[in-house]
This record gives sequence, structure tokens and C-alpha cells, in this order.
Amino acid sequence: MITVTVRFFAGHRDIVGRATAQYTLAEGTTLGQLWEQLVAEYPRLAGYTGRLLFAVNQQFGQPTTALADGDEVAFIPPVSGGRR
Amino acid sequence: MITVTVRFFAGHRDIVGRATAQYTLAEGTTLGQLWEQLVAEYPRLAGYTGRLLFAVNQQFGQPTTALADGDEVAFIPPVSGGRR
Amino acid sequence: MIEPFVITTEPLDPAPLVAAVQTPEDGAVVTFSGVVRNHFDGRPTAFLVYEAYTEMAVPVLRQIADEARARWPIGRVCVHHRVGRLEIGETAVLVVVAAPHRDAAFAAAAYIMDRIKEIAPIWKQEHWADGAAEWRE
Amino acid sequence: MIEPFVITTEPLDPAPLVAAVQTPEDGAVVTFSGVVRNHFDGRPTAFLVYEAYTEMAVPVLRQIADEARARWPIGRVCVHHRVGRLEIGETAVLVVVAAPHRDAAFAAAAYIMDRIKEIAPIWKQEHWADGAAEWRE
Repeated sequence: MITVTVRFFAGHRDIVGRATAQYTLAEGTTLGQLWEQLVAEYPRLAGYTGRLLFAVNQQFGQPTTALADGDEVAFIPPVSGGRR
Repeated sequence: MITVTVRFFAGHRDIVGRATAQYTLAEGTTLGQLWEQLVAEYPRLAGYTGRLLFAVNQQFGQPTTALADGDEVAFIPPVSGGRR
Repeated sequence: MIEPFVITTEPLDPAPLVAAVQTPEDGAVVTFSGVVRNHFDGRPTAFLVYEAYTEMAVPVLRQIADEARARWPIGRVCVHHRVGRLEIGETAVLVVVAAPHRDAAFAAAAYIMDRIKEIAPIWKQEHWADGAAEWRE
Repeated sequence: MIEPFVITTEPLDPAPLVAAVQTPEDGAVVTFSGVVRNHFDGRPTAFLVYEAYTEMAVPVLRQIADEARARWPIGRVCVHHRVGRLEIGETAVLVVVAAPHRDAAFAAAAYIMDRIKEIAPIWKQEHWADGAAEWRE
């Protein structure tokens, strides 16, 4: 098993109700799988599926990126918008 | 007859050797005709023909613009250049 | 010494950034200031709150500047983004780009702002004049 | 009170111009600084001398700003151009454009600079490091 820290920002934090959480996951769990688990836990996150960015240890990742013990994960809701 | 003041700038002033000059001209003389007269007087101005702007009383004019008594005329050499 | 890529709660001032990017090679400095407007699509705004994932946002800003540098012949770049509560008229972001020639400086500054809006982990919460609030997404 | 269109022998400072153009409607302010470079096409420059037909240049700057305003939804514009002897690194021209949104501010500022180089009666004399001098035409 691995343990990762997830950081929540902006609209995500409002839904989840906290800024960080620790998750213990099976070895080889991917970013995409962790996101699915969060959506199951917090159904209001579902609206963000397909329009968020993934990060591991402050670097952009892909849904297929496998997590490692101690990783800091962030799911990045759409950024600040505004018309050009 | 009309009298106009001509102002010289930058490269033109270097060629003509002064910043202003008064010219007495026939009624109906155009900007283009005055320029030709200046080129005859200062042959080194010839290289500017076709690549200068004309102004009368601080407004852009055309070679065909007719001059009036008391006008301030400027022949504007190409401006400051520099690559974009 | 000005840090080129900064997330800060302090008010932003372009002057030291412009001084920091300029070298004797540069004929052009373009400064973009993103300012808090008094409305959004006609709805009056009271104030904004910006939030950043700072540990990631700083390297992302650096990455975006590197992207711009790969596309245009530019010199130094500074990007400072403010977070926290900002009032109408306050500056939320400064992008300052120096370059030998102006077309590159303009293009790079516009590109950097577009990319910040696309990928920098910085969020904006609109607080409307009627008391409601929402994250702009 | 800042005059929007100015030809001056005094050093240029963007700060009061940025403050002057900004209204609560504006989300974007773009500032272009044209700076004296240390060389031109590889030949070392000692300093520059700028000269203007001031009585005409001021209205021409205003006309150019009006042209930009007809093309893009922008707010206030300031253009200040310095004349006289300028050293390497000194600012020769400031173009400051405010707009509700950034694309218009970038486009208008770039357009205004292009037009200044095309039609504003302001000339630049390059004084080379080897002692020669010539008007850039």
C-alpha cells in the first residue's frame, strides 16, 4: 500500500470541505483512478471530470500516471478564466 | 504671390543648413511643386523624393495640396525606423 | 534582486520588474497589468479573492516563460501574481517581457498571459456586489 | 493631471501614465517602453538624439490613438515620447493602453507603436560608438 497527500483548491476545496487529505491506496494506483475514487466519495466533484488538470509533486501528470508512496497529488480545477 | 514658412528636420535640416526658411511663391503653388523647387536648390534632397510625408499647418497634406499665404510647410523625412 | 516568478499577497508594483528585465540588448519592454474590474459580463463585482497552489504555480510560471522564450527572441521575463483579497482597480498580475525588438516582446507577453489562464494553478473567486461568491472556472 | 500625448525632454516614468489610463471598467493595461539599445545591427551605439516636430507630433499621436480606438474596444491611451539626447537604457517612448480585456489592449498598443514609426514626425539620430552619426531613415 502507498499513502499520498491530496491537496484541494478553489471549488474542489469548497466541495470536499478541507484543503488536504491523506489516502492510502493500492500500489500502482493511477491519478485517474484516485480521481474516480474522489468522485465516488464527493459526487459534486463529478462535474469537473474532463476539465481539470492533474499534478503529482507540483508537476503536471496524466490520468495514467502511477502514484508512489509519499506523493503530493493535486487535482487542479479550471483556472481563473476571464475573457481575453 | 504668397509667402510660406518651410521647416526642416533631421536629415533635411542637415542638408539645407537651417531649420526654417521663408519662400515667396506664385499663387496656387502646390506642396509637390515647392518640393521640386527645394530639390533644385538642394540637390542632395533628391534622394528623399517618394519617401517623405508632406504637412501644411501641422496636418498631413498631398503633393497636390495648394498652398496659401502664411502656411507653415514641413517636408517630413522618413521617421525613426528601427526593426519591429 | 527581484525574483522573476513570484506569488505574493503584497501589492504589485511594475517599476522594479521593468528595471529587472531590462538589459542593454533590449529595445522593447512590454508590461501587462491584469487589473480587478468593477463588473463581469455586466454583473457588479465587489472584490476578488485569488488563491494559488504556490509551490506549483511558481515553477509553472517559469515553464510558461521558457515556452515563450522557445518561440520568440526575447530576453528576461518577470511574472508576479498576487493572491488574497483584491479590491477594484488593484493589480492581480504583472507580466513583464524585455526583448531586442518589440514584436517579440508583445507576442511573448500576450502568450504568457494566455498560458497563465490555461495552466497556472491560480484561481479567482468573484465576490459579487449582491453578496454572492463563486469561483470563476 | 497627466496630459495623454506629450513630447518632452524629461525622463519618462510609466507609473503616472498607468495610473492615468486605468478606470474601473478596465481589466487590462499594456505598457510599451521603447528603450535605447547598445547596438544596431551589430554596430555599437554610443547614444541617440531624438528630435520632433512637436506642434505636429502631439496631434499625430492623438490621431493614432483615435485610429486604434476605432479598431479595438479600448479605454484611455497615453503616449509620451522623449526628445533630446538619450543614453543606452533610457526610455524613448511610452505607450500605455487600458482596455476592458487584454487582447484589445495588446493589439492597440502594438498598432500604436507601428503607426508612430510610420507617420509621427519624430526622428532618431544614431551616434555610433566610433564617433559617426546618422539619422535613421
